[in-house]
Amino acid sequence: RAATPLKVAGIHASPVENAWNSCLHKALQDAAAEGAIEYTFSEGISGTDYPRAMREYAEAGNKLIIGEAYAVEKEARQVAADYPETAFVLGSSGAAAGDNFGVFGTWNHDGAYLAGMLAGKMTKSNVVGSVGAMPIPEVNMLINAFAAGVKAVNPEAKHLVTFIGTFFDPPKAREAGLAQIDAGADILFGERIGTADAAKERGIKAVGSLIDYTPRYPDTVFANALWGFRPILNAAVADAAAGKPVGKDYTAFGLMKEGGSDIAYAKGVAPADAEAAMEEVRAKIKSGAFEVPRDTAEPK
Amino acid sequence: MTENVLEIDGVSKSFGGNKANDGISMTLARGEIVALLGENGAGKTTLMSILFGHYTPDEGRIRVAGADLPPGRPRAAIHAGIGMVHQHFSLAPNLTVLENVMTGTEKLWSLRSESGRARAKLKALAERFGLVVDPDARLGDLSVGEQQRVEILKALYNDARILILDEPTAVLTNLEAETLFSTLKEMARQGLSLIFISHKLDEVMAAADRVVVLRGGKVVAERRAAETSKAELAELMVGHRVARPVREAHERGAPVLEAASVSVRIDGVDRLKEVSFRLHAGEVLGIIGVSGNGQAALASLLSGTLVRSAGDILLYGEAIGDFSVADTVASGIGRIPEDRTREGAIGEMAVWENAVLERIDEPRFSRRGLVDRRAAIAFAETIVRDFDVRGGGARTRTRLLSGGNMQKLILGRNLAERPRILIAAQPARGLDEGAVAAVHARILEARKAGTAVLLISEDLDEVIGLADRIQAIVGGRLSPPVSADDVDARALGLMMAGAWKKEAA
Amino acid sequence: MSIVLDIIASSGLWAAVLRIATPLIFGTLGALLCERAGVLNLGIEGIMTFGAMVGWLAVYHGADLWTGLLVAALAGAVFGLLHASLTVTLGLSQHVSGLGVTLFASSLSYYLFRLIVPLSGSPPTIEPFAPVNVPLLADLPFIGAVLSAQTPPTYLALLLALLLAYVVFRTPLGLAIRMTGENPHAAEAQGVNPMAVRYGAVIVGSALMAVGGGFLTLSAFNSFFPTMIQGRGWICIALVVFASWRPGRALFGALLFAFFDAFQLRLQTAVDGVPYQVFLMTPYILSIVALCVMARRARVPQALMQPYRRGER
Amino acid sequence: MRFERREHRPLALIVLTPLLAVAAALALSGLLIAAAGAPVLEAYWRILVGAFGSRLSATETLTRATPLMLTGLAAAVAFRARVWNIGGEGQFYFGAIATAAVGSQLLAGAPGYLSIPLLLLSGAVAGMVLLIVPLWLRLRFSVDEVVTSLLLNFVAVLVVSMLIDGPLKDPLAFGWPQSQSVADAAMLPKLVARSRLHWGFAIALVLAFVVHFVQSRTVFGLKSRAAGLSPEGAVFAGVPLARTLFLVACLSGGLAGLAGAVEVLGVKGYVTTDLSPGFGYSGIVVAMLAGLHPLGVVLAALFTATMFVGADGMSRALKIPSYIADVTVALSLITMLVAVFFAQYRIRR
Ligand SMILES: Nc1ncnc2c1ncn2[C@@H]1O[C@H](COP(=O)(O)OP(=O)(O)OP(=O)(O)O)[C@@H](O)[C@H]1O
Ligand SMILES: Nc1ncnc2c1ncn2[C@@H]1O[C@H](COP(=O)(O)OP(=O)(O)OP(=O)(O)O)[C@@H](O)[C@H]1O
Ligand SMILES: [Mg+2]
Ligand SMILES: [Mg+2]
Repeated sequence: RAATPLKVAGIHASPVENAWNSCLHKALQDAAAEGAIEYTFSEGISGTDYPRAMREYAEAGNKLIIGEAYAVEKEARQVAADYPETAFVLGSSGAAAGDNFGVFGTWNHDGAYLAGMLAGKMTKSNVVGSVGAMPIPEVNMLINAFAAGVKAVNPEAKHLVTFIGTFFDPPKAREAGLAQIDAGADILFGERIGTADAAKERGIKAVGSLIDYTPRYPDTVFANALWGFRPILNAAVADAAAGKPVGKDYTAFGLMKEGGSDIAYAKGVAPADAEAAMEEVRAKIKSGAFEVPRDTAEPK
Repeated sequence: MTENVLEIDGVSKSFGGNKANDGISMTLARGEIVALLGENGAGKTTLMSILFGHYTPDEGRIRVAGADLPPGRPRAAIHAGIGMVHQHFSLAPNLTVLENVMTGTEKLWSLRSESGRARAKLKALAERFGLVVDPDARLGDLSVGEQQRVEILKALYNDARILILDEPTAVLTNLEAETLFSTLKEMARQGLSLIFISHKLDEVMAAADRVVVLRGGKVVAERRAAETSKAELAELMVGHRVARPVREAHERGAPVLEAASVSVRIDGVDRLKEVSFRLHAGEVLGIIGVSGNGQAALASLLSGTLVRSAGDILLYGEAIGDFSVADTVASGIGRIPEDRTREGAIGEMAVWENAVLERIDEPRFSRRGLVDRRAAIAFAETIVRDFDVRGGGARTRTRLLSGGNMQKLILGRNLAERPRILIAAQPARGLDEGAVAAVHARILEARKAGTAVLLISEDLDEVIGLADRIQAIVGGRLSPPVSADDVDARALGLMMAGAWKKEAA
Repeated sequence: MSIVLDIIASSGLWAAVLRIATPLIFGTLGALLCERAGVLNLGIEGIMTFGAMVGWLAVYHGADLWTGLLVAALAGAVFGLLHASLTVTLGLSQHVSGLGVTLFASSLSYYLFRLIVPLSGSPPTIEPFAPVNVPLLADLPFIGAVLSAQTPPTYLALLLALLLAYVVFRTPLGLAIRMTGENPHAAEAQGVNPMAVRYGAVIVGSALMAVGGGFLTLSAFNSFFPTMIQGRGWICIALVVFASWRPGRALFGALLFAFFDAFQLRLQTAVDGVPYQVFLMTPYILSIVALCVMARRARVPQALMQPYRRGER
Repeated sequence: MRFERREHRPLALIVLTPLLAVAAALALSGLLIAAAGAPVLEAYWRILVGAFGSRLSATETLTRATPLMLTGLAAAVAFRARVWNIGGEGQFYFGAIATAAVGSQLLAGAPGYLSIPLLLLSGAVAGMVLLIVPLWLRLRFSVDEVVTSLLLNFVAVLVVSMLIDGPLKDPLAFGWPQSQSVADAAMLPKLVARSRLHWGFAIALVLAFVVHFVQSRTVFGLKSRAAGLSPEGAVFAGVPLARTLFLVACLSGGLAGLAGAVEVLGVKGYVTTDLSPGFGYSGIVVAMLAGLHPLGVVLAALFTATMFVGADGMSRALKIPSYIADVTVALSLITMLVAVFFAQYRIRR
């Protein structure tokens, strides 16, 4: 281990309240608390300003820059090319580039599939619903995996999908959830925060995504498709600290198989046989014996 | 006279470096009608605005019925029984008459408007003073005369004991003005005290008990109306003798502009119906009419801003088709619009810009789309010099000129070009006696030089003084012409009422 | 077709309509009050943001929910005071000042929020308003189900629309406000102080806007998120125009817009096809159309956006 | 208390008031910086360094000023003719999406000398179209354009969102709603290598002078001012009102559309719905700060960009919440507006 902690900067296009950014932010904060890194961050950085933030952090001597390239894919790679001494590891839909531009995707669909397996057995109305932001690939994949999990145990079940058209409108996500409950859903998968509030209000169960929502909604959210950024971060920090190239795809470190993502659920809420069947698949995923289908098409 | 209800004592007020009121003192007795007279910019409106609390005076005091009036608070003035009818009406066109009258008359925080009681009070007042209007009409739908009645009712509704009227007749016809003054006299008889501002000396002589004359912000004279004359008042106002110029006999030339059965229809309303006239070089043809009968439409048509729907127009003997502003200017037609601040000049622009705007496309003022500033400014400077435009030079913002000087600028930019035809709509409206004389002299000069002048006016004295022949416009139709030498004001009044129609029928 | 009818016949839809409409009703009434006095308040988006933040913060720090709304209102009033100082006293251009207030209020709320509530994990929550049953109303057949899903601020919003309509059209104060918006010179000539009226209207109007923002964090949701106002303020500006400056129609406009939104969320689960953007565009386009139809009748407050300076000509 | 217009403005006042405004804004944001526990004086130093302290910061400041100059000019041109164009944001997006559409579909293979001018033109035209609508509504129905142009901003962004989610969606963006890119050959060359500063800055600067020349020296400039100041007066003087205002709308909308085109061709290469952090709205404030003077717009845009880029960099250097940048800009805009006012008016009791 290096004597001085690695200087790491986080650049968040959204406010860090956004669940996805909060995963990154929390992992980085934890790592900093453990003394593994020195962490500084900027948030709410618009597309116009994002490349400047990258350059400023690079020039300020940060060794690793963590963030998201989605809105600035082209420019971000340009910046990395201009600062070969700095490692950039960003959430991206594209490929890694050069020695110092690494990427990662958000693949917590394994957990969503497993949560779907529980939900499929729990639904009484035989209708479940998902509320997402926009039909972008990573959201689609997640919702499709949840639907697949439901179908796997309950082929009769109906799956409703609503997109609210924005990443930042919890009251609207709540309304979307209520609309699905009105349409008969009795278990909601909340890709967006706000969905579980609808479930809570109507006394039904909900599934969370990315982070563990059970403490926030104790009697409502019984399962979460967790995504841990820490394994990705650790790998990137190790590479950067050792001076190894980071120009690779770190997505796999976030997979369940690698210990990145998982399901967190409250035991005893779902029927015992459902839990058992789910645990069986969970073990198979971890061992590599089963792979959850990755479907990025817009869910129907 | 009995006790003074109002004493103004040493009031001064300046705007920037300009002293609009300079140590003014005057009084008003119960039941008295005082006329306030003065050139444009003499400070009349300023003084009345101070009295009503719109402006705070720099110095001086105002006492109403012996008690000091707190300065700068219209509310206090209203409570003290002062009512004001503004030079530019202060009414809201989107609200009803009743709402306009009731604003501010009740306790602001009371839970309900007592509109029933207000309506009854308004009705009683209207009957008592003969000022009838529909309380529920939308104000914007009323005629100018009716709007003025609302302004007066507003003041009376607040139990005004002192009523101030700032140029109340500027926008009224002679008939409406007469009605107004008989109402005012009735009010004075009932114990109200009145101050009115006017440029029309006839009115002043007829209606006022006493006249106060302002010049340059100071009181220069006070006269009992019975002991003065129009000529003396005019001289006191301007500081030297003024006489309106007289029209000299003079041979007229060939016809230059003819209209044959011209009609104008706008949004389905006939504004002009089969209008015919013939205008000769070197003559002034007067078109008289009561507001709303088509004078404005006729002026706009000949100025190139309205299009006719039927009939022929012959210019210098040749039939012309549609007729744009550029065409009028290019064919030597000068135009003086009836509203100088809206149409005649653009206040925020410099004098030189207003001087050349309508000719800016001519090669002497612009080439390939670029303005030749030097030529334009030189042109404006000639006008300023030749037409005695005071209060600034070519680069002054036009808004800073007084009304009379603005009118001289407009006259100048037309007459400097020696137009063959001049369309002059209400050329002296709102001007003081000195300015009126200057404008009239210019028009007669142009006539002498051979210009054909179409004078559109509601002011009968003006038309009798300037025109060779006169036609009246009534309901969009034009009467046959009469020679100005054969008629008097009474006959013209009958013409404006449409008497000729019966004869024709 | 039957799907559409089913949606419209469900009480859930109408309950959602009222909930979605509530912040819009507050915001629209606030903007309407400002504009009736002749002041366009484009600060609304920022004022709603600040209201959402500060109302939530108060409750998070132990205040009760009503106090939270009150705190939001007071903060809104402060920004109203700022906007009024700029536009009424100084007579600066109203749209520029409004845009400045929006930029200031929203960025300040994010900054203060981050200073006071450093984040780790999901944002902290409060216990929001719960739906209440009003004794007699709750027993009505369909309406009862719709109303019993509402929290107290929604009832407040509905009452406020009626109250504002009454004040504007039936009281001397309302007449003074309307006169100030139509012709401040005339108002002054009648002894009404147009400056004071404009200040009052902008301050109270801004307070209402902030309460609309507060509803989002104290009833519609239980946390504050930066950027969560999501253009609701701009929709209110459009709704004022759509409503031709009448409180009753403003209520109707807000409900109509909320109906589109609630309906869209339900239709999505039933059928797909129309891009969601089309639904979001509807209120803006409807407002423009309404404006064209009304403009001939010229019911826009005539002095809207015109500064009033005493003693200037 | 009353305010009275100054007919003469002493030079000291013209110089001093903006400085006081900046000082006041910095003092106020200093309070907020202190509240975050950061050293205030160092923060001021960091703002300066962040805006001009290095090649990177200086080029970034100029890059960010570029669209502001163009949207500022758009607002200034319109406001001088009393066309209240609040729709700069929508016109910016229309210009951007048109550029991306034409650049990625029609002119994908064209060489730069051909495609760059054509793309700039298509951006400008798209901006014009969006302003002509409210102008037409004003001339036809006498609908006030403040509200209509404001509302069209939201419609425009939604239309862009629909396009980049539909026909113009980039299939290589893995489903993210973003438009296809314009060809590399069509991108504006850089003014400074290894920076983002591109030729759009020079274009904007030149246009400021062109607009100044048009307004102060041409017949069109005179007529458009007349049309704006007094429609009746202009008509009476033979100014073709509809045509003149139409041309003003074309110029204003065109400049705002061009801002979008330049941002796409100079920086991004494609369009997303977060292309503009409110450039259209900031342009209005920039124009007002400049007293609607085209050359003043250049200064005001540089001032705004300096405050933002400087404060943004400062937030990173001192590790305080990055929202301080927007707060500082907002404060300096408000204090500057007040300062401009007091340069024009004096207080009387
Ligand atoms: N608000 C103001 N600001 C600056 N100057 C003013 C203002 N009001 C009046 N003045 C100036 O004060 C002087 C007196 O103006 P005032 O309106 O009192 O004249 P008036 O006698 O009513 O003229 P008119 O007969 O044209 O109505 C003029 O020079 C005018 O330009
Ligand atoms: N846009 C319009 N639509 C319908 N009627 C109109 C319109 N404009 C004017 N009128 C009516 O047509 C008649 C003639 O109007 P016009 O303005 O030509 O008369 P005028 O004598 O010149 O009026 P003024 O002297 O008051 O300007 C009037 O009765 C007027 O009320
Ligand atoms: Mg006067
Ligand atoms: Mg007339």
